[in-house]
Amino acid sequence: MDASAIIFYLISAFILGTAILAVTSQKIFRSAIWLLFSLVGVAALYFWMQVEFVAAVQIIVYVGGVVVLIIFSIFLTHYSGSEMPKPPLKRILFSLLAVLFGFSFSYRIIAGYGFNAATTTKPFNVPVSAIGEQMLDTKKYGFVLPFEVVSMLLLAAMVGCIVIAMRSVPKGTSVQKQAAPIGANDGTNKLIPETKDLVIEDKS
Amino acid sequence: MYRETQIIEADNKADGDDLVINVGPQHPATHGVLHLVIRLQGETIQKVEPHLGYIHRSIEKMCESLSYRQFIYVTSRMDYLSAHINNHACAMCVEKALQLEVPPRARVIRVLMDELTRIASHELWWGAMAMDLGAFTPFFYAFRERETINDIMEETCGARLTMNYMVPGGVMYDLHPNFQQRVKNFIQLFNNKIDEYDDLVTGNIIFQNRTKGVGVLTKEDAISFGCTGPVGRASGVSCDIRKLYPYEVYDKVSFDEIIEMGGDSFSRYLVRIKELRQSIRIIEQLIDNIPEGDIQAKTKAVLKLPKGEFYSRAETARGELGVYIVSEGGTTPYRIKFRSPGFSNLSALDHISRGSKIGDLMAIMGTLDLVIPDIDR
Amino acid sequence: MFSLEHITNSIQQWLYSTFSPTMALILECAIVMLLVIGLFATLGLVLVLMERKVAARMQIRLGPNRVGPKGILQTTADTLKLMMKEGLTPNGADKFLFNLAPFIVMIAAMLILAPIAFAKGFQIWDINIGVLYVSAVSSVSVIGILMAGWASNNKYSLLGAMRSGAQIVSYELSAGLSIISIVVLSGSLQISEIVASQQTGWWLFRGHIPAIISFVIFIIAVTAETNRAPFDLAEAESELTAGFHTEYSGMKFALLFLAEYINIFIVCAIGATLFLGGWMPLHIGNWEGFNHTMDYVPSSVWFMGKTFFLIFLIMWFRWTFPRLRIDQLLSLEWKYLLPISMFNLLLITLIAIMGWHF
Amino acid sequence: MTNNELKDHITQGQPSAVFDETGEWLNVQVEAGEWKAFANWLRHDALQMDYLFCLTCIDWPQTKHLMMVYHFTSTTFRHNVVIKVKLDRNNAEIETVSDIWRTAEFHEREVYDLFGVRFLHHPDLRRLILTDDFEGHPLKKDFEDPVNMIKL
Repeated sequence: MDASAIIFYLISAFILGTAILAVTSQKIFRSAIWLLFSLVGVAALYFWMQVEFVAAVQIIVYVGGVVVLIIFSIFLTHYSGSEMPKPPLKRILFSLLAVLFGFSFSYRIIAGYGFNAATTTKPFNVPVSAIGEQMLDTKKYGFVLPFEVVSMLLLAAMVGCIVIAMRSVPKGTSVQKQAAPIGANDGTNKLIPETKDLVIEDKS
Repeated sequence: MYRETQIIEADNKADGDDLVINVGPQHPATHGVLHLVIRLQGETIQKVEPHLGYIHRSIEKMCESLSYRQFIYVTSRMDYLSAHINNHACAMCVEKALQLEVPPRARVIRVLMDELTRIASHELWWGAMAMDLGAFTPFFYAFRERETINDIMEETCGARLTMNYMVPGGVMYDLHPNFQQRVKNFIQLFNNKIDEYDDLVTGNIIFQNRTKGVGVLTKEDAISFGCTGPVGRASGVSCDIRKLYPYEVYDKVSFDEIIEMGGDSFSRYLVRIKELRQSIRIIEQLIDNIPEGDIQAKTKAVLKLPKGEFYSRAETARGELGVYIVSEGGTTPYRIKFRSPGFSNLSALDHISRGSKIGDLMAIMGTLDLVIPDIDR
Repeated sequence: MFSLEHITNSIQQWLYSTFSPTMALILECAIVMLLVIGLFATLGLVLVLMERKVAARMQIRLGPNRVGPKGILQTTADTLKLMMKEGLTPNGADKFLFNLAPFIVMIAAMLILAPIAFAKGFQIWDINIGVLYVSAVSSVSVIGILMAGWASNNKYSLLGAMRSGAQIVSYELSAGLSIISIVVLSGSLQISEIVASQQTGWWLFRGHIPAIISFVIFIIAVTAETNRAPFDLAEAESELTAGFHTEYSGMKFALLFLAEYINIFIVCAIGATLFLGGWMPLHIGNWEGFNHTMDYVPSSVWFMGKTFFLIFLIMWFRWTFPRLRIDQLLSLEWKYLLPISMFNLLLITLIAIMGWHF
Repeated sequence: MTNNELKDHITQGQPSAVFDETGEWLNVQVEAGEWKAFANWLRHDALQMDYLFCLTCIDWPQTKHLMMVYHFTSTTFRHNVVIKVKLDRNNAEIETVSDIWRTAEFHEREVYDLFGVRFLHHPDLRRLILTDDFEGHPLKKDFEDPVNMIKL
């Protein structure tokens, strides 16, 4: 086993270990952080394979984008700090079954693929400009259609985000007006029993 | 006796989405020990609740056991940035009760000192407010000029912050021989410096965006909340005691009462900056016209006020300071009430900061110009 | 032209002739690590001192002047103090994440240093996607800040982290777009090629007004990305006491603090590389004599000079401007900078296609 | 407006008012029960007393009463008037005016804190300056606190 292989196994162990931690962690924020490490590990694997462009995109999209969004949404929940209850046995059982099924499925596919013997030379060498041209190519193996479809999807997601975020302020009412006027706020006067009925004019 | 700081947690009544934050008692923007409990929805303020009393010394109670000469010195510690004017208001109240005639020289000296104090106080406010908004450099610019005033004060009064210079019937010492020349030098220097301030802060687009339309206090609210001083005048309320109820020689000098109609933080800023020029104007008129003569009226060693109630008002850098003395005819006051401007100005804080962002709260607090000992007393 | 290239080459040759290839690689890695850590320490000390001196000059005071001649040992003393201090962890904090966060921020800062060309032939890793790598890895540091803010179990920290997250994620867009505009002009992502493409003149001058616009946008965006005033909302000491690092002390605070300065250095180095030609001397068209004279100045001096000029610019902002509000900050990005830089990118593409640049 | 004119006006609004002209300004004393209606009248009727510039209390242990003192100015007519309301010292209660002059909200909390006067229908009557568990009301004449107080 040479140094390269050792690095490969180390990275793989890191990815798998953090992935398992991500699904078994009791705290939701920690799960997100373990997921982050797992995704960074995948990027490291790409670097190991010398496909730097994919690695950089992996970091930009997953680490800088997806995980940050996940963390943001965790911030907005109430129970981000508290421990989640342990899942019931039935759920653990079914998830184990699902893992087993997934593992055997992918194992079968991988085992069925005839791998070539590893070579010492770089397997492929793609300049970044070629990737760019392929991405916007309309000819055979051109990716312009999927590229545009994905951007439309992202646009729709952005519009959806804005709509959800806008809902908190109802149309036509400013926040200033929503604030309660003095004399009508939530501090009820506990010290004095209500002896007399006195109408306090609420001018605002 | 040490009491642990009360940290306010979200109560059950609150909406679950609200975030309750304790700003203070130790916080960079409160300039002292003010404790604000703010309820946030995201970054938007739902409610601001001041918790006072961290430096409450019960000055009013203390004064009840001090003689009419002594109690004036305690008041320097209320609004320590307008110490002269606090002392002045108290001295005026005692003089009103005793019907003392203050010599003309003392009157002019008092007004000069008041205006210098006002400039020094506004300087400190200007630097501190800019720092609240994240600009550090103005703080040093402001202190550069404020030091000059403090030096002038030190030469004449012997102190730099709590001067204790005003006594019933006049002032304590005569002016230092250098006083006139140094004040003239200062005025000459300072006129250019105000332009520099405008360049550095007033014209800055970020500063204007941060303050315009922030914390709007309408004229009706300003009156209802009892906001005075630059805060009230920025909302269009004419409340300058120097104009409305002139004392000493304020009716003999010409100066303008600065009134802005905006009511927002920027108006409050503008009022103070323009007041700096008016104070300079007053000093310019008086500095060459200090009459000769006594600096104190003849008074007895132990002052005894007649039975009755006396009220005097003075315009401090923060607004209207009222001194209300109830006398039973003895050598000590029966009851003293200080109507401090900061207390009333603070009470409007909750009203004007609702619905704005946390950053705005700092702009609002900065332009309300709170001095905490003035509020807690 | 003086360069460090032959020094590095001779060291490499010596290593490979003396040791086995694996051993030589490991030794090279060790040397690079030592150099990077040394560079970090020096940069931190120099930048902190520079910030304090620049601030002092702008605020009509002297700044540190007691420790060492003209106070140059002040930051060393401060570092020693920070190392001696107890690293407190608050009671309710998530201890693991709390202690991890400064390291994530620091590691991210260290990783970005790899593709930067400090001088001619003096580059740790000339990766073919240089600038893409930089913008990718720089997005990791926001995770560290979010982690620090959340794990502190402090509401100020949480608000600071939220602000910082929103800010960095949005300003990354315009920073990225202005980087891309230079990529479009030079036709490569590789740092060495971008520098080489500025042999005849810096992109700031060669790319007409659109290049200047993207330079300005770049400076604004990276000021925001590094959480510097007037965009220092994540720390905003008058609002959030210290934002995401309120609860940090001792060496952990020092790491966050150091990472901030390293990040400033990195973004300014990137800015200098992209717009001001990196280590490339100032060359003007056909002025042979002038160009030749400029070549005598060592390339590392050129690089450091440009970088420190940009750092000074960013410090100048900090000590002049008040802080923006969070909604103003975001609307500046989304309503002004982003549309402008998108349109500007189109213009630059047009220039690049038509070959209008000098 | 002179004191006599003010007196005429106030007699129309509050026939039972007692006047005292020894001080600088006109002093008017009203009963605690009539105070709220009178306050409303002061603010909204002819006198337009819109600026409550001082609100305080005085303790008179000899006659066993607390005296609420309100200083008013009208920002339109610039006349001043002082209103006094006598309260029972052992059971001091008065209607709040914080809904008429909003500055009264803080001032009344201060008076509640330091004198123990309870303001009925005050929106948020809690101690303002002293801690919530503080015993006693410091500005009362018989207040003794051997721990916190410094004798001068």
